[in-house]
Amino acid sequence: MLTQADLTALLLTLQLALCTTAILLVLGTPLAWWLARTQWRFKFLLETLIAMPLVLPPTVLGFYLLLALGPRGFVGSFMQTLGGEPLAFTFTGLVIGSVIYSLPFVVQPLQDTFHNIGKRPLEVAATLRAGGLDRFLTIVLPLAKSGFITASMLGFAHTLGEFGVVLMLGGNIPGETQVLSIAIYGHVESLEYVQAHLLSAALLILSFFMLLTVYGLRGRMRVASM
Amino acid sequence: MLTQADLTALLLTLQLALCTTAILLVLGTPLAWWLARTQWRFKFLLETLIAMPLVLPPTVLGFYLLLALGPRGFVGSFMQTLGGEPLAFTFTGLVIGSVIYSLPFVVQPLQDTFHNIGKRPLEVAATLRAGGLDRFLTIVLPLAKSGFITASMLGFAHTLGEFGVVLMLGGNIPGETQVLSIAIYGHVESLEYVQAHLLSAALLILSFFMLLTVYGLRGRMRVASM
Amino acid sequence: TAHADNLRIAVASNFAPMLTQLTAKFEQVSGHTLLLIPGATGQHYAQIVNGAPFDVFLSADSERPTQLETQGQAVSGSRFIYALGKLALWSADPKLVDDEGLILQSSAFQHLAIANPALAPFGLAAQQVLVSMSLWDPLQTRLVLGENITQTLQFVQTGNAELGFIAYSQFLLLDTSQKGSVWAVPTAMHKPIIQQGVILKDSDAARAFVAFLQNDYSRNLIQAAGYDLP
Amino acid sequence: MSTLNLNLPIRKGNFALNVDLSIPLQGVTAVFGASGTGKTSLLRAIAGLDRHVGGLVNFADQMWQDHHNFTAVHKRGVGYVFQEDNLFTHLSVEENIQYGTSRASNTKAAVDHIITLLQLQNLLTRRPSQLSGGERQKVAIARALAILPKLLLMDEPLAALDQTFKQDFLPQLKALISELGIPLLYVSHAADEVAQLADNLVLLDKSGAAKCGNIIEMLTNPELTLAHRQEAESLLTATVNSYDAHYHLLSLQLCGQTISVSGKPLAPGTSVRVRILAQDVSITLAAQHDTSILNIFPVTIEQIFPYSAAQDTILLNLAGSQLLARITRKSKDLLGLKTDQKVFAQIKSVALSQ
Amino acid sequence: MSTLNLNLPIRKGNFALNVDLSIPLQGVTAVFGASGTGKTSLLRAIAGLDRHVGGLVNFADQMWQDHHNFTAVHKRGVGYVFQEDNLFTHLSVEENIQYGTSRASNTKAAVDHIITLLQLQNLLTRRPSQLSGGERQKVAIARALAILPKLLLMDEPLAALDQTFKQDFLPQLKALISELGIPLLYVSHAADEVAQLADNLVLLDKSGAAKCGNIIEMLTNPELTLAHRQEAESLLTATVNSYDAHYHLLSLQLCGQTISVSGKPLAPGTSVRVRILAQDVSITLAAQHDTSILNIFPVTIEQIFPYSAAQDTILLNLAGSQLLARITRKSKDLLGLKTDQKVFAQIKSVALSQ
Ligand SMILES: Nc1ncnc2c1ncn2[C@@H]1O[C@H](COP(=O)(O)OP(=O)(O)OP(=O)(O)O)[C@@H](O)[C@H]1O
Ligand SMILES: Nc1ncnc2c1ncn2[C@@H]1O[C@H](COP(=O)(O)OP(=O)(O)OP(=O)(O)O)[C@@H](O)[C@H]1O
Ligand SMILES: [Mg+2]
Ligand SMILES: [Mg+2]
Repeated sequence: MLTQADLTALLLTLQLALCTTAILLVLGTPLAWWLARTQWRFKFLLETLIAMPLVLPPTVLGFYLLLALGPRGFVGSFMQTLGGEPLAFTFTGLVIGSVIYSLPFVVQPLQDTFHNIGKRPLEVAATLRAGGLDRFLTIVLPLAKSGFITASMLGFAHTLGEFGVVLMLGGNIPGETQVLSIAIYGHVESLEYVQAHLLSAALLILSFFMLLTVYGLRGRMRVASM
Repeated sequence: MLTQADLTALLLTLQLALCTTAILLVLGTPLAWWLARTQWRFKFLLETLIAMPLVLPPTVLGFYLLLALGPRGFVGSFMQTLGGEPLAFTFTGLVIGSVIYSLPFVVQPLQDTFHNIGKRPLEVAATLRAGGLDRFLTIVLPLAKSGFITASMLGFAHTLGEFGVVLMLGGNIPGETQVLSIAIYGHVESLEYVQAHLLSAALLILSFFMLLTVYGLRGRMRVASM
Repeated sequence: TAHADNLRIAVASNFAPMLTQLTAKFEQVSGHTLLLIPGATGQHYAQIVNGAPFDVFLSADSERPTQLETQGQAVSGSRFIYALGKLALWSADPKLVDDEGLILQSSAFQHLAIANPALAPFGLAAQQVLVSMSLWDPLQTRLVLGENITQTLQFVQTGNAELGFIAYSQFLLLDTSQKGSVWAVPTAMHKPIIQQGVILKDSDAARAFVAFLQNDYSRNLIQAAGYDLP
Repeated sequence: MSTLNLNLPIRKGNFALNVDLSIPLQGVTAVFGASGTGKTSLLRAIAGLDRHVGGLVNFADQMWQDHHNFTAVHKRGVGYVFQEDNLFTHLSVEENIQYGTSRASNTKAAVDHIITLLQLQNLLTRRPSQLSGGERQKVAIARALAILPKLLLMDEPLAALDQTFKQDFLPQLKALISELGIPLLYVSHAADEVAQLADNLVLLDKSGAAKCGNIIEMLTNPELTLAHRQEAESLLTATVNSYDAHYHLLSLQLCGQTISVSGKPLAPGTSVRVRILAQDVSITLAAQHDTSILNIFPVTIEQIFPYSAAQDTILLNLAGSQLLARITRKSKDLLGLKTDQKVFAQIKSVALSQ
Repeated sequence: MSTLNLNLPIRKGNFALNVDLSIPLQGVTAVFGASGTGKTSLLRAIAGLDRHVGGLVNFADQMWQDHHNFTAVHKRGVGYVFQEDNLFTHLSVEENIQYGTSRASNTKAAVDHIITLLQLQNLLTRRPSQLSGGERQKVAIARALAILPKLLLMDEPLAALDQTFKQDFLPQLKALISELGIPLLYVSHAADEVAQLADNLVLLDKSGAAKCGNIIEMLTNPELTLAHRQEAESLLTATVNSYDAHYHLLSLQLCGQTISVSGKPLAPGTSVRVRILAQDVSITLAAQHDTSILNIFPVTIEQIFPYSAAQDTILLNLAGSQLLARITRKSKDLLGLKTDQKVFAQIKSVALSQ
């Protein structure tokens, strides 16, 4: 059966995935919106930058993040001069790493969706006295629903399965940074296959029902809006 | 400087990423199209299944794939009764693993884009005598351009940085399955940081210019179509 | 004076199962608790250099503890050997591997799994064995490399490689039904696989743990688990 | 003459329209009906864009839909101008037009002619987003025409276009499709367009019924809504007497009288249609021959039916043709008009309809 | 009276339109012009949807746009009915209407009245995709009206609607906005809508110029394109004499003569507008008093200008008002018409315009 440590890891993973997805949506939405609307000549540079973390192997990315966030890294030392703690080996550090790693999975689908909405619905809303934020909340968000679902799903699932960055940056500390993926990896590494299968199955079943709910809801919404 | 082995790995990586992306587009396009159009009640089940590989840590997924593709696994034994070779430790095996792993990154954005195109352009094309495939090629593909770019980018970049699955399934055979991500990882693990930085930089610069080109082109196309 | 401490031990993956066995005893006798953090040695090293909150580091090699010590990241003089690795050539097939490793000269296999010599000391040792048998070059095309010794084992376990060099300690952990055939490689055929430990953060508890690892109780168990000791 | 036979039980939500029609595949058939009566739905069903279970669509000798078969849209060879959102946004005007022509066997010259007809020469490189609403409609019309369809379906194609363009374009459209032999089903709310173009009329009403017939007969039929509109009108057939090239006037022979209208030269003997609004017809008891500019015809009252609180519509028989008059109830009472009474119709204004 | 002052250099690609107008903010101002002359562009600039550098937009005493400021669309308080794609596809009809009203201070009762006016009661729960083209337009109109805008902009709002609905709706629209005091800028191609609704007219022509003025004066001004259309027309002011409740007839006093038209009851002394098409006016040299049903007025010819190869337009002065007549060149020559000549105008048909 699942050990206490496994359960802790499961909880921590859900926490991490939820936090990361939430932050990704909060950061990614305005970013994607801006990218979808701006006429800025050099926006492709920014788009490229956002996609870069994808290209590096996660452990390697984790390594560089470790360098940056560690006490001698420029972010870490900056944090310390501010009187804060270095971020490596903390939950916060993991969240930062996951956010950077999964950003393109959220920004790209959102940007596409925003682009596809076109200008007309926003123009109409403006003539109906909706201000910028109001338009965004009442028109863009609902019209971009399926983009948001895709973005959240990709972001969430990717963080669930996220591994390399977390392993490197988190240090596999049970209860603090040991997430499920690392726990499963650990079981496989220590040849505890039964445990590994069990935990994988738990993760899969959990995600399965979660995804099922989301897709099921989306399906019903789409039918309703036909 | 970069060694011969590193260059070989770089080449192999590009090959793998290109092959995988190509296959993903070939498989993912009809799948996403079908998912975007079907009224099938249980399509959300299929959508969920496609998203599942995301959830498992890549090494664990790699482990299960290794089990499945091995001579005692059901895919492997099936291949052998057909007279084929086992797939583990081969380039083909890597491609299969990467395809499974990256499928959701391609299918989801495509499905959203297809959904957003709506029925009207297809109806118009049908009245202009375009048959089903013709419509798809001349209307859906160009209109879904930005979705295709997103899907290819995510698929390609993700395969470039892909690591766990490849590591497990590939056996790190130089020239055949040793890709760049593993080489970089190797350098990091063996404390050859200079080599690791060099190789990462090479990968990053390469990808940077590739992504830059793609996004730059997309930007120009969008401006042209305004 | 002794109050209960919580020790974080970064341990090489291959030794983690062994250490798990020892943990209960240590916690019982010392009153301290242990938190095991298994992982690849290179990764642990990078993390320690960047401030990982580990107390003791049990490395899979001797290089990295030495480097940490010279860089001042470890308590100087605390380095010690906690085990010497033993290599085994193993196949899941009960008839494949003979007592002298002659199978390696045959063409009865397609894939020979070893750990990546660049990453894992067991891989380096395996390379040295093959070199000494003059098989390193001829076997190049049939070699598959695992990231670490466990992956190497999994290649063989899943049947994707017919045989492979693994740690003897791992072989002992296998179910009887899986034991297949094995050749315990004579240690003379390769340079010793020295696994060193070092204290990163000095404390009574850390010193107690290091002492515990080197006492007779532990040494017996370690040897029984398939390691040599100096 | 071949026909388009329809038997369609159209259902959309609560909306139900039962179509059982035989539409002549010659000339222009206008589809007329208030908003929401199912005009678009009918066109979509004919094109094969909607499939209504149990429907039958038979085009000339081709069965497009029955209980077993359903010919796909692109195999029906119809041309369709949608009510809205016609253009491919990713293609230029020229590419939009070429999209159709490259799949049809039309000549470059004919396509160029259509482009000129719709005054699109200067817009060819534009994107749809760079066009005005009317310009977009023109592109859609050109594109549908250019594929030389077997049947052309147009859903309010001129709704966003100005009167001047319409007057110029409609006769040319009519000439073009009759030259090419393309039957046209034309949805419009504009009575003047319909009167000018149509040979036949499909009339949809709010009760969910559809009727089809010759436009001349349907316009004056008191059973139908057409004669009850404000712009109730009649179409009469006249014959060209002569053409006055100096004053550009056509002299027409209409039910024994000569009237003159301005227009393009036509050969004597050509039969033309004139359009007469009911409100331009008044009734007198005796012929007043002293007013030279008026056209006064002896007629018989066939039927009197109310139009509004103040007005009635009178259906008149003019030498076998039907003519509508709209007069105030007061005049009717003053004149004591009754069915079968012989009176005189004064036609105040006549317009050439084709 | 407050005005909307515009000074807009509108540029889109090669298209250029220079607007320098002062539009009265009272009643209805029609925006009239051929397709592609910039009507939509003008409305967009006023609403603040497009920003043209160097433009000035001054609404009553609010500076909406000058060199320094640009008031955002949602702060201008305009209502806008777009030419196409008006509705939020993710909201039902009711939610579409509520989207605006929830941000404005309108009462439930007033909104219900507007919904009834546009006959949307049965459609409230539908999605836009479940509506016909005309129904979608009606929803957009209702939604824009329901926010009680400070200025209402409508871009061909009735293009997809049938004549019957229009005739019913237009007077009610006019009454409603005059009751609420909302100035309306109304783009339309339909001359009858414009004549019925508008007090003022903004005229755009293909040369890229814009003119604004009183509709009565502009309709008959030979310098403008309006008098050169086929449906050239005049509006004249008449006064109500009396109402015949039995026959539902209004007796009007028009330039010294009594004419009667059917219509709703109006108090004696009320001033009304009648619409007279140029082609319904003919000219005689002497008054023919024996034809009782004709309205014959003494007039002076102010100007004669050609309409087509066959016809001329004559601008007449009828007791100080302008009246257009369209006659064949042949008649003109036969009658020997000249400027300043005193003749008689026979008006064959008159329609009440408001
Ligand atoms: N999906 C739907 N569900 C329910 N009712 C629908 C649906 N689609 C259309 N309708 C209704 O069907 C009727 C016919 O629609 P259609 O579009 O054919 O009308 P139309 O004659 O073309 O009208 P218009 O002149 O306004 O374009 C309308 O009353 C409309 O409300
Ligand atoms: N982005 C653009 N680039 C170039 N020309 C444009 C662009 N947008 C509009 N135009 C041109 O500007 C002119 C005015 O367009 P607008 O939409 O204002 O016309 P409109 O009077 O509303 O016409 P309609 O009655 O057809 O709707 C048109 O000739 C159109 O072709
Ligand atoms: Mg319609
Ligand atoms: Mg327009």
